Amino acid sequence: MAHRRAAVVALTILALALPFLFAGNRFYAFILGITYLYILWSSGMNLLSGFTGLMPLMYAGLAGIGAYTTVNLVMKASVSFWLAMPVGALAAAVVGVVLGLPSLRLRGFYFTLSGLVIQTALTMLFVYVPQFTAGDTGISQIPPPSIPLPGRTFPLTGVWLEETLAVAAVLTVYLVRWITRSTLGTYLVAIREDDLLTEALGIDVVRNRVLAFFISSLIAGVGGAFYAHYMGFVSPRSFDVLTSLNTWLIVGFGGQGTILGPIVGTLILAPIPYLLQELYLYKDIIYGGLIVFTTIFLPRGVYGSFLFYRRTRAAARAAASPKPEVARS
Amino acid sequence: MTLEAILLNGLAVITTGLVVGAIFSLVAAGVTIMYGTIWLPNASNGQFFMLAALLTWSMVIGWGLSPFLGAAVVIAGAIPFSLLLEKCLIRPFYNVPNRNIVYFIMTLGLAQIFAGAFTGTYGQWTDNYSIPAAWPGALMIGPFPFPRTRFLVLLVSFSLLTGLFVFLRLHRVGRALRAVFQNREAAILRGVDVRRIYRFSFVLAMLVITTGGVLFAMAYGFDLTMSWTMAIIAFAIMIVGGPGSVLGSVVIGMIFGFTQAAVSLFASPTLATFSYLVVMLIILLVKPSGLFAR
Amino acid sequence: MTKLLETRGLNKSFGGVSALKDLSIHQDMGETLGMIGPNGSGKTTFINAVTGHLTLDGGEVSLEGKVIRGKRPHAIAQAGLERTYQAVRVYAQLPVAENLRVAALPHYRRLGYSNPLDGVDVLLAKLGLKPKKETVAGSLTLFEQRRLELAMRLISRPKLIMLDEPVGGLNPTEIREMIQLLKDLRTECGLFVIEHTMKVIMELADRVVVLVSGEMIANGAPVAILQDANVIRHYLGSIRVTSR
Amino acid sequence: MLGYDSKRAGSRSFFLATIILALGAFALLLPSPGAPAEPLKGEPIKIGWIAELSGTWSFFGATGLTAAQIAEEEINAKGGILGRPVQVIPMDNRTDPAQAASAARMLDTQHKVLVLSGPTSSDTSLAIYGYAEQNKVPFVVPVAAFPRLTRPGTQWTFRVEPDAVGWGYAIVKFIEKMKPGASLALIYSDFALQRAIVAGIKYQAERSGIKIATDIIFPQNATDATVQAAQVKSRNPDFVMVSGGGAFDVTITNQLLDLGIKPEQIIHPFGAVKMILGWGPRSVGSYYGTFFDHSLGGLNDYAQGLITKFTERKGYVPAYIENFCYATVYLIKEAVEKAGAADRVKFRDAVRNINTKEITTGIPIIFDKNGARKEFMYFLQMKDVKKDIYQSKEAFYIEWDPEVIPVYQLAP
Repeated sequence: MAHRRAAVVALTILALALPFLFAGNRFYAFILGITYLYILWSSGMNLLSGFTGLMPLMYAGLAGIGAYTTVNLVMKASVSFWLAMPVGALAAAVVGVVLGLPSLRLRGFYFTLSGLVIQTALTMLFVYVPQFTAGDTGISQIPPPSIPLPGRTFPLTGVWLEETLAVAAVLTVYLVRWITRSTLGTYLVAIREDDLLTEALGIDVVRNRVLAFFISSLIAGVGGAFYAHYMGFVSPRSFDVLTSLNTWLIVGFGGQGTILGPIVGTLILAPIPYLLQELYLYKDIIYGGLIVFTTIFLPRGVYGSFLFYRRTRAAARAAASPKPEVARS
Repeated sequence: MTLEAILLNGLAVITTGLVVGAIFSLVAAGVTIMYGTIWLPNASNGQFFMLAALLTWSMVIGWGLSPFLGAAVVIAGAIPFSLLLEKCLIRPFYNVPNRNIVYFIMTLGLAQIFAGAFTGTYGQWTDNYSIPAAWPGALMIGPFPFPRTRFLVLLVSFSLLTGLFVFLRLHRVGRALRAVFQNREAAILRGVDVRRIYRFSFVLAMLVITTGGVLFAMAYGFDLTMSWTMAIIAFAIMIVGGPGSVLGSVVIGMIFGFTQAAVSLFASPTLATFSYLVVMLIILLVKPSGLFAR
Repeated sequence: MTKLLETRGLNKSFGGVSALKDLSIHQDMGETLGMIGPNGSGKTTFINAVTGHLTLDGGEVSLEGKVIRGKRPHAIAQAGLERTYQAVRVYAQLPVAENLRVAALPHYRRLGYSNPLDGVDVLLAKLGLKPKKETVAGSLTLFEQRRLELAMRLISRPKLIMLDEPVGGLNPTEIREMIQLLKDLRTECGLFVIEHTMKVIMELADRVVVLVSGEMIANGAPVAILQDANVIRHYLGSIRVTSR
Repeated sequence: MLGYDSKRAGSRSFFLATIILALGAFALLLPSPGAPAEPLKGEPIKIGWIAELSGTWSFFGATGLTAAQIAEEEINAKGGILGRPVQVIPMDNRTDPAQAASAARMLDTQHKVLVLSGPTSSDTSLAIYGYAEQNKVPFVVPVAAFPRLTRPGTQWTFRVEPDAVGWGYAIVKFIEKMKPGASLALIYSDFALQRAIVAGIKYQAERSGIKIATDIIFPQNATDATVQAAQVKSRNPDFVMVSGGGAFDVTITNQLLDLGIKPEQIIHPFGAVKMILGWGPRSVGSYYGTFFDHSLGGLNDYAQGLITKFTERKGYVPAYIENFCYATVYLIKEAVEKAGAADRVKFRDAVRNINTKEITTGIPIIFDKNGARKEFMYFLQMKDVKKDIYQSKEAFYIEWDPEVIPVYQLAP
């Protein structure tokens, strides 16, 4: 599929170029930055909710752990962001794995529910350990990351910060894409479809689930770290259940279990709160309406429905012609 | 502490435990009925609770109705409202596989819509809502003055819970409802019209939740943060008590009420709130079906 | 000589009710073992227990002399003991080829293949699923799904497949085909068959074990079993000997 | 995504209809944002007004914005600032600090505002504070009392409202005056603001010989306070400092009264108009701290104008929150005129060196090197409460220097 590869390359280049195209207007550049953050987050969550069939409602909490760990290391221990961020991500990943363990016992909805509980607990935790989080007043004046060059350090401000986010987002999408095409990806889908059968076929369900949680939480943590140092501010409210739901909605709206789905979802949903500033009284209603609308009309999400439509058409053709061609997602 | 002081604190704990517990139990009962029969985990229960409370407030403060009349109007209004909801949003998914997740997400969306509507309307008018005592004055229990209104709330909620109990145990429809709790397929085989039961139990549950909201508005001052708190508490009680078990929701609701009341005598209330979540998580892991699950 | 499968004193009880009472069964190399018994006599429990889907209260299980008891299901499957389910189980959302790819992935390296889908076409051809290769499994007929299920096991070259009612829900013609198919398989790997349809047992099994409420009440050649008074009293009396 | 085919979800058009209807219904309920003033000629001087316009505490944002817009209209009616119109650009922060931070960025980068203002709560203010200090945007905080907003080293932020630790100081001074050596019970919700107030109270209590009878803290979103009220009662203190989060404040108050605590014993650290109305007739006789109240004596024309105009629009009288928002806009006006140009640095310096009087109350406005204001506080006693109006009487007034107590150590 040559044209496909070409499209992927083109998209990548565009994604990396956009920050410079938007450099003129800091406002749109900022929205772009947020969009990259959510592409990163939603792709990470998609690995669980889409490909593994588990809806991790504690996702924002994990991002929070990544963020707070990084911020504390940078601001208190004055560690370089580039060393602190991996530590934060790792912390998030470990916690994510631990909090993911219920999924080995709890099926489907009960796991979702436990996620809700865990998320609430984490948010409370952030509020009530002020020595790390400054409580509900939050941590402000978080410095932007900087690159240590020989002689001097080059602070990533303005366009360079967005560019960093762009790179991070692109890498994440590629990572997720690579995983879903790897053996692990196949296993995750198999587990989602029928975990008993998968186990009976000789595939270690527990190991693969844990792996999925690890990677997904890692991404959450990375996103959290970038979020903190991009916004320059974090508070427990930045990582509450609504953030989890936002991220999930983006994935669901775009199309779970597809690579492009979360990206499409982000491009449509992430900028809304910023572009609809004047409609502040209606934002929540519009937002909630979108959720209801999605569940009712687009159970597969925007891009997902498109793929579904294409696949069913292909299947119809397959039924007709002896040499069928199957659309792959 | 003097004997009187001890008596005072003791009575305070008991009455508070009862009132708070009763209201928690009511809402949780509504949520648990919904989940038990329809398999609908209503994430917007807190908002419905809120809606009831706010409307009662409007009736009394805005329209100057007597609290009792206002309450009656709101509760009556809940019936057509819930019938409409059922028709538009709930019924279409009755045959959808793993509809509980679908419902969960949809009701989360619903919660957002209501939250937005509340802040856009009531949120512009005031930051705290409280209605004058429906039955002013207090009953003296020893040294402890127990406000009449809250005594009334206690009576109503308890009689409601008992009524709910008797209904589910004895009445024909109630039995059918419980049959659906226990085993949907079996119920169908025994010729129960499941869809009718679904609709009925949705309305019933909504009524219970609404009443909970109304009673809360009568007993306490409240604000818009209450909705999410209530939603989480109701879920917590349902999880611990066991989805579909009204008994469970009552028992656990009471326990929640009393811990919230008593803990501040011994530990920090903050600790208590946190401990709910932990307990809930453990229960989820050890016995996902809940303590009182049939 | 080492047995293909050997269980010693298996015990399993659910809340006091014992489903398996120290059950000792063995299956020789190249032998096809059948298991019959009334509903709830513990046949499926036996498979679940042996393949690690259930934790045993007591007893030993060994495959070709190697102890497999206590291993997790996936490990047992990789050791070469696979099972099918009473209700057919395939990845309904995925195409046939993908189903097989999933089934092959954990094993193909061990089998010295470079690509998980090596040899799939041959297999599909043998099972008459070739034209369906790209079809979504959910849209296959039950019989096709049963064969796909089988293919998903065979692709990992197991030592023994435990079949839980392989012809459940099939019509007489299909049953005949299925029996033929299984007969041909006997050369490739050991088969352990649970069935209510005596026809299948009679034609396939070299030996039959009769289970009643978790206990083995008879064990011998199919023909002998048919005459066994004990068996007739407990079981055969209750069912029609012909296929449904 | 949810594993079912939408077709099974019944008739689509019907749903669409219902949803649109539902949204429409809500839309009708919603009031539209306040109308902007008719513009003068010339590039307007922009004030970025980041407020709690939606979310949990949208009431405060809305009420504050109205007051600010009244000031905006008055100024523009009287020829604007330096002949240019002033424009208050409202920006919602959803009562969420993270949103506040990005709102600040939007106003800075998109609208190129001269100065940021508007937040009515400490955590949103702190979020904006971070942005303002980092990006060198002047930030005048109308209503947020957390000391950290003016911690030493602050360059670009100025706080018009006295800080919460100071309130604690003032409360103790007030009690000292009423009954030297009195005992005081503390009962409050676990929010940053309340913690700061209590820190101030405890610090000053030691020095003024006021005994802390008991110290009861509630988690956020608690529902009932009877037990804690009983605890307070059984310690029978002379005074009770009550400060719950949101409506819980009313609940605590009522339950204290239920248990026979006298209104005269109750002191609320601050009294926003709806809170006072919420406490209701039962609380007549109790005290509350404030910085402006319509029932204060000797109010000037600006104050009267604010009260009448505001009451016309909102149906209730303005209190200190509304006043601070109103006065802040005028303060900014004066500073710009002193600076002589809409330039951020010039403006910042002008505010630093400003020495003026609050437009409504005539109380001096002088900022110290950290941008903290010379502090003051009124204590009023409730005399009468009706449905939308109340009357109170001044009981105590005190002024003090921000660092008379170590506020920044007490509330880091």
